[in-house]
Amino acid sequence: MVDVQVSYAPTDEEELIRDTARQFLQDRIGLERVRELMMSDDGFEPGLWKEMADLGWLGLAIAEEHGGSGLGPVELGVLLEEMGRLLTPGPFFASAVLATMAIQQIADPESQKRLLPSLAAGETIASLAVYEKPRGWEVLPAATTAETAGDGWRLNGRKRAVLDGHVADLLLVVADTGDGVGVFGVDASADGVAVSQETTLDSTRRQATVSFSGVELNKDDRLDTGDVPTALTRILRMASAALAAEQVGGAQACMDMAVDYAKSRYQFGRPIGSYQAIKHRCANMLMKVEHAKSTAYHALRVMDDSDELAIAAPLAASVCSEAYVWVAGESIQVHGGIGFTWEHDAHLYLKRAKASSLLLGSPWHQRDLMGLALGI
Amino acid sequence: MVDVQVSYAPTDEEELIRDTARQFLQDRIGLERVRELMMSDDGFEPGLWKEMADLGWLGLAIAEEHGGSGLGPVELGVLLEEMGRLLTPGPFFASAVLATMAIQQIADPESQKRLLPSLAAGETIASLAVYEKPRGWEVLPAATTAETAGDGWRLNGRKRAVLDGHVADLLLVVADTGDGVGVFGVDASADGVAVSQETTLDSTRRQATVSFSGVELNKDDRLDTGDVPTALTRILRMASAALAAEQVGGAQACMDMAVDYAKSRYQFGRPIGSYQAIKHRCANMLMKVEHAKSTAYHALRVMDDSDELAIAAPLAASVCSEAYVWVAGESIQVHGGIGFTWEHDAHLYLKRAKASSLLLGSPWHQRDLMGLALGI
Amino acid sequence: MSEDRIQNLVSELLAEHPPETTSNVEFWGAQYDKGLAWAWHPEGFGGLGMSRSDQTRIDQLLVDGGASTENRYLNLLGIAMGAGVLDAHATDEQKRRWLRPMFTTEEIWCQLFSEPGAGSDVAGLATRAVKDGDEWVVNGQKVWTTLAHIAKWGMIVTRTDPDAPKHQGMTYFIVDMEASGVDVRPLYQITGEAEFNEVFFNDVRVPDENRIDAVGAGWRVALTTLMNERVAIGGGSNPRGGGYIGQAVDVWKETGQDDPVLRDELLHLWAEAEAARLTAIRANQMASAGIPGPEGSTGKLAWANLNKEITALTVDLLGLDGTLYPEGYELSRPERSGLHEPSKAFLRTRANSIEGGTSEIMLNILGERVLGLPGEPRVDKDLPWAEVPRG
Amino acid sequence: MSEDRIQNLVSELLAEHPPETTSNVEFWGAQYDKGLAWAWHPEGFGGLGMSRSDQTRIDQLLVDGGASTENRYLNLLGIAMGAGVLDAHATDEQKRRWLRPMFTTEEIWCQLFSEPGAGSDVAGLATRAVKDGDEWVVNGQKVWTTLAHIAKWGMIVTRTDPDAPKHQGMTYFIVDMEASGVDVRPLYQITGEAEFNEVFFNDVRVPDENRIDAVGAGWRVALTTLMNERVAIGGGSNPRGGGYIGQAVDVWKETGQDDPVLRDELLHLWAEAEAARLTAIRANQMASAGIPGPEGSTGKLAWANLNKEITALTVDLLGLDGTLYPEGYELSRPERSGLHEPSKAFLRTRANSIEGGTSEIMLNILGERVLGLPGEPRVDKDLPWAEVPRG
Repeated sequence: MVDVQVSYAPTDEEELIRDTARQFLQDRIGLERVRELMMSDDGFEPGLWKEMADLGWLGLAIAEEHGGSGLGPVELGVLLEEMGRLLTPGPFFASAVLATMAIQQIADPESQKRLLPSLAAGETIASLAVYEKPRGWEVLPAATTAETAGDGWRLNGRKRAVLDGHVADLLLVVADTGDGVGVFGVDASADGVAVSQETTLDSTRRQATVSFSGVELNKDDRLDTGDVPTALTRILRMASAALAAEQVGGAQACMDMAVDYAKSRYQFGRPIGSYQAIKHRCANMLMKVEHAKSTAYHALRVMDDSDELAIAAPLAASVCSEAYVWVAGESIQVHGGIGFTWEHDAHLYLKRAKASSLLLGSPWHQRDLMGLALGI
Repeated sequence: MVDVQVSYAPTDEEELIRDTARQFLQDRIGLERVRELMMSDDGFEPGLWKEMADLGWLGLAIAEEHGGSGLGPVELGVLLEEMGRLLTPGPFFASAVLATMAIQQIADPESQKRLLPSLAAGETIASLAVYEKPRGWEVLPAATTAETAGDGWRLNGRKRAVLDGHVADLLLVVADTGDGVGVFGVDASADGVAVSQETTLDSTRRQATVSFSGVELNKDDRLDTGDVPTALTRILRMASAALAAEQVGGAQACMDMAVDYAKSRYQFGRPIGSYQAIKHRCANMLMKVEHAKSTAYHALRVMDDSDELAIAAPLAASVCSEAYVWVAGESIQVHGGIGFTWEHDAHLYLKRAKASSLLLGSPWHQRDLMGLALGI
Repeated sequence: MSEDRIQNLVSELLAEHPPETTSNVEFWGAQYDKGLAWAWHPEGFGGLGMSRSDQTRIDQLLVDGGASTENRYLNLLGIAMGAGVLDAHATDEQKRRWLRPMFTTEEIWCQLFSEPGAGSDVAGLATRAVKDGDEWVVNGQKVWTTLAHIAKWGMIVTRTDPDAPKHQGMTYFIVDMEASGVDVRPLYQITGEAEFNEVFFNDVRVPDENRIDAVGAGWRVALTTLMNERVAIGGGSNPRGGGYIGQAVDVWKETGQDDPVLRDELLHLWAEAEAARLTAIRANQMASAGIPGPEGSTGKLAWANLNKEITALTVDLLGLDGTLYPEGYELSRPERSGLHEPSKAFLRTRANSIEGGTSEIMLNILGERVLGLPGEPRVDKDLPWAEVPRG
Repeated sequence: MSEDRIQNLVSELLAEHPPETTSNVEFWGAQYDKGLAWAWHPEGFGGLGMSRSDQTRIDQLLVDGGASTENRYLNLLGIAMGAGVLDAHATDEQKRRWLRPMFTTEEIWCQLFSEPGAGSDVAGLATRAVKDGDEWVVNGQKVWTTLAHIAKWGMIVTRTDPDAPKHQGMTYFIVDMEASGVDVRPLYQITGEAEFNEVFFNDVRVPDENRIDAVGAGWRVALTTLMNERVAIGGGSNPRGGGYIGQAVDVWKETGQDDPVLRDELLHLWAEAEAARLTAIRANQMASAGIPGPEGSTGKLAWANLNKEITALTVDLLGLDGTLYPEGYELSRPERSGLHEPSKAFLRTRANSIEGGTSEIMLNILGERVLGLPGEPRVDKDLPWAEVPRG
């Protein structure tokens, strides 16, 4: 089996991005503010979105010719790790990661030129509408249909788990054209588009169910070029790797929280961190977090090697998902009663962890994909 | 789902059997002696076998009319639990449990009358020859064939994992007759029977591979009556429940060993049992052992209720197998370096535990059977 | 005590106060007066000096006779724990004052032990009570108090001598939850629901006649309370396939799944749950047969782990739908309910390994009390409470 | 130090002592004399005052030049640990006496630390050394000693002052394993093989000139030894899919299985193993980049768990055949080997969480040294060693 060698030591630029991001997020959207947004109707703050655009975050991984910063997945991962650390709410992952990757991977040059700049500028919020079934993460075949109507298309169907679909302007819809599968850019405000927000386990990342009944589309609303199924597989792998970075940040935050508490909380005249039951649990957290980091960092660094990504992405997804869920749960246990209260932040991470582990494919689903890539 | 109610509190008779067995085994075949037999060629001591016969153990579950004590599976379980506690070697499980159950469940009255008394008396050692494949525990269809020859049969084939087959006088062979499956009593010394002992992970319970080439059998060497496949399923369930009792005894011994060591072994000026890492591990051993007991005791008490046994037997097999393997392994860890030496007894239990967990169906195989019975 | 006498007394009660035409409160009052409330209590205090098992028979007969025994749930902490405390430690005056309205549910009881700084280490509690004339002045905060918002009386342990070693300087009172200075606030949990309260005490005056047992005897009384609690919790023995494992199986079947990996996980947990269930049944049988054993001590620990794993798997079985939270989060007081729907159950059960004794404490207890393993070196035992490090 | 100089020195060595026509021992001697053995040692002691990384380059050049560096394995404990100890603590006479024959493998070294009563608590060791004229008389027992049966020299830590606190009363010696009174016996393991020895010392006389560092400085010297050990063990980084996970995958494929439950378990372990492997690689990269981090500290713990789980699954994959033990048990000395066959590997790896630091100790180290969590109360620290409870 080939052994893909990459460098994991962070560059100065990555460190700079990390420090800036951590500082900005902490000041601008700390957990206090996250709680407010969490309880709000749409969990979205336009002002913050604008600032992210100005910081160049929304176009971080978009080519400069399309108004982005032209940076890569590694830098994007740093940003996501910091956002995961503070549970940053809003459609960043949906629009600046998932939808942006989708357009970059699947859309023809014309469409990219048309769409990417407004995504980078934060003028358009996009989301990928690809899932239809309540369980299982296979995205094809699509039951949603796009039939030719005049020189355009007519769209019918229903998509679920559309991330932050309730605030999306542009929906990237995967549909069966009768002659293969296509991807269509749909204006969320168009006639026949009905967006209903769902209540989610993780209130810091919303979802919508979107139905399309006879939505009229122009010819050039069809965005795809090339082999769509292959591109979709690739997009979901890339997104899984990106999500893994976010999960790493969350897991790290849970561990830090637990370790700090274990040092300061006394019972029976001793810090609880001096008891092996707590100490060893924290040590295992450390091991899982470090393992998770290794898989996420690796996946982000092999995004351009599709053979390696086919292994590295599901590897990172399964390892980071399980690590985050475990660390978040054990962190509550270390905190004891207080960790179980609404006022404490521990549960916010558990909810994010559990929901994230089922978003793009459960750990066992990802392992199955990994096995296929490994020939096991 | 029906809730089968049985009584678990031991009767005075069971307690008596337990005390007698523990005393006899400790005095007569303690671990010192077990080690000698373990390293011997056939791991079998005829003298001990004779004594077990005299104690009525070999016929414990055989009807009095056939020279047995006419006791039931519960009493048999008590005996097996005590044997498991001391890793008693020899063909007791193979002959007095598995083969005896097989004859009782599958053989016609005539054959039972002919065979059971000599098993009860210890004059005949029998073993069930049913497995053919290196993995998977399905016993049918059988590749071994019995074709009619004159008014008798001619047997051809190969069986593996024949427990203590190297000391068996009588082999109970499952074979395809061309007209359904039959069970044949084969004299191990007959022409065409080749018995070769295998080296086993657990030296205290041996196995043989037995091949049959043109073995001539009389008409009445065919023992079965009624529905053989159903009977075989039932026999293996009963045997699994019995093995579970033996596993419980072994797990209990490992836990006792670990707890005693944790009290007497000092490091850093404290008994290691005062450290939570060790204390909590021992507490978890306790929980697993108690859970294992509950499933084994339940299965032994519902042997006559085939619907309940279909759930209770694989339940006990999977729970007791996993509990024993886990406790035996953790016991070694609690003992540290010494637990890993040949001179210490801890490893003897680990080997018995691991081998037993794969003998009549691995935990996941048993869970699969349980699921089928549960409609899951 | 003879079957007949119990039979007669119950028939009498049912005849004199036909359940269908008698209010529950009135019936429970009459039941108390007849000594059929806590049969093992002395006469005049809701009992007849019978045995605890007699009471089980009485309750059965009452249920058969159409009477309600719901008071045992409505006033659980009072009837299951408070009564035991009063029976063991209170004066006759105190018993007369409190037992009857407790049994009739006219006065609901709650328990005030845990504090923000005293969780597993309850004996480290800091709520102070200072003698002032023939009253005590209580200041401090208690947490995880169920029913406090509807309770009339609270069983509270306080620190009366900070200079004594932690286990010695405590005193136990029955505090009027309606007294001025008592502030009860809902304590919202991970689910957004408030099953519990936090209770603040600001210069709350408690008459000395509400003191239970001697000054400084608080820990002994507290242990009686906790003992009765363990009895109350016990091993909730569902029928086979009941509880959350049953819910998981239902979800598996309703969603018509066939993933063999998830099936094995489900069966694995089903097996573990059934093993724990059989263990609880076996433990009860051994206990009633008078055969002491460790079977009974593992239930709390086992079910905490199992409930957490089972509900987590159930959410996984829902797949993509497992990311949803149908009920939504609203800060509210829950109405008493059975099983939660899967995603709420997943969240709620995270507390099972914390509430009523953390799993770490349960493991210590199993290791030390059941297996006889040595305790850890204690740095707080003989120090004056005030000098125990608290970070 | 400049590439050129290293290049030149190595070329010189290879020219003067062509590997193909020179015995290994002779070559290694010449390598030592040239200062190319431990480049960071001072001149005259096998080094040239260069850096450790220089040595890595030297070894690479030697291998390219066809020379053998196998001595580093044949005399691992000497060259990896003993040399570091001598470099840090020994007198020049001692270095001159021991370093060269160590490097040439003419004298094999072993390490004598663990004792039956001192496992995780090495500093609790009881082997006594008593001064007698200018000799020391050693009595006691050491265990888990690799190579002792072929070693000439042993690094031994002894108790010289039982009345001092445990960490203070120790002294470190180099003991002649061929001296009278030294009794080396094979220590057979769970597999029936003896990779280790137990060594008994009965009135063994050790000249004071074999003492390393000051009397009572034994623990400090021992720590140097263990530090070098950690470096030596490190994170054995197999290629992807190598080691026991590779064996498990091979068994899966060779046996042509398709059970989805076992497949997921295999993939689960494959993922965990790959995560640990990537972590080791990342740790090495961060270390060479001079970025300190915790990545490097988890390897021993992770691989102990993984090897145990992977080999257990591999036996399960064999199914009924997993109950067999093809090699059979015979008490024997193993020949150095790579991977064991599955069932032996299952047994052998049980020790991975015990040898070289138990997993419990590793977890303590991660918790305390890496995460900064507080230690436990110590009952043995300041007591005279003789008074420390040992049960």
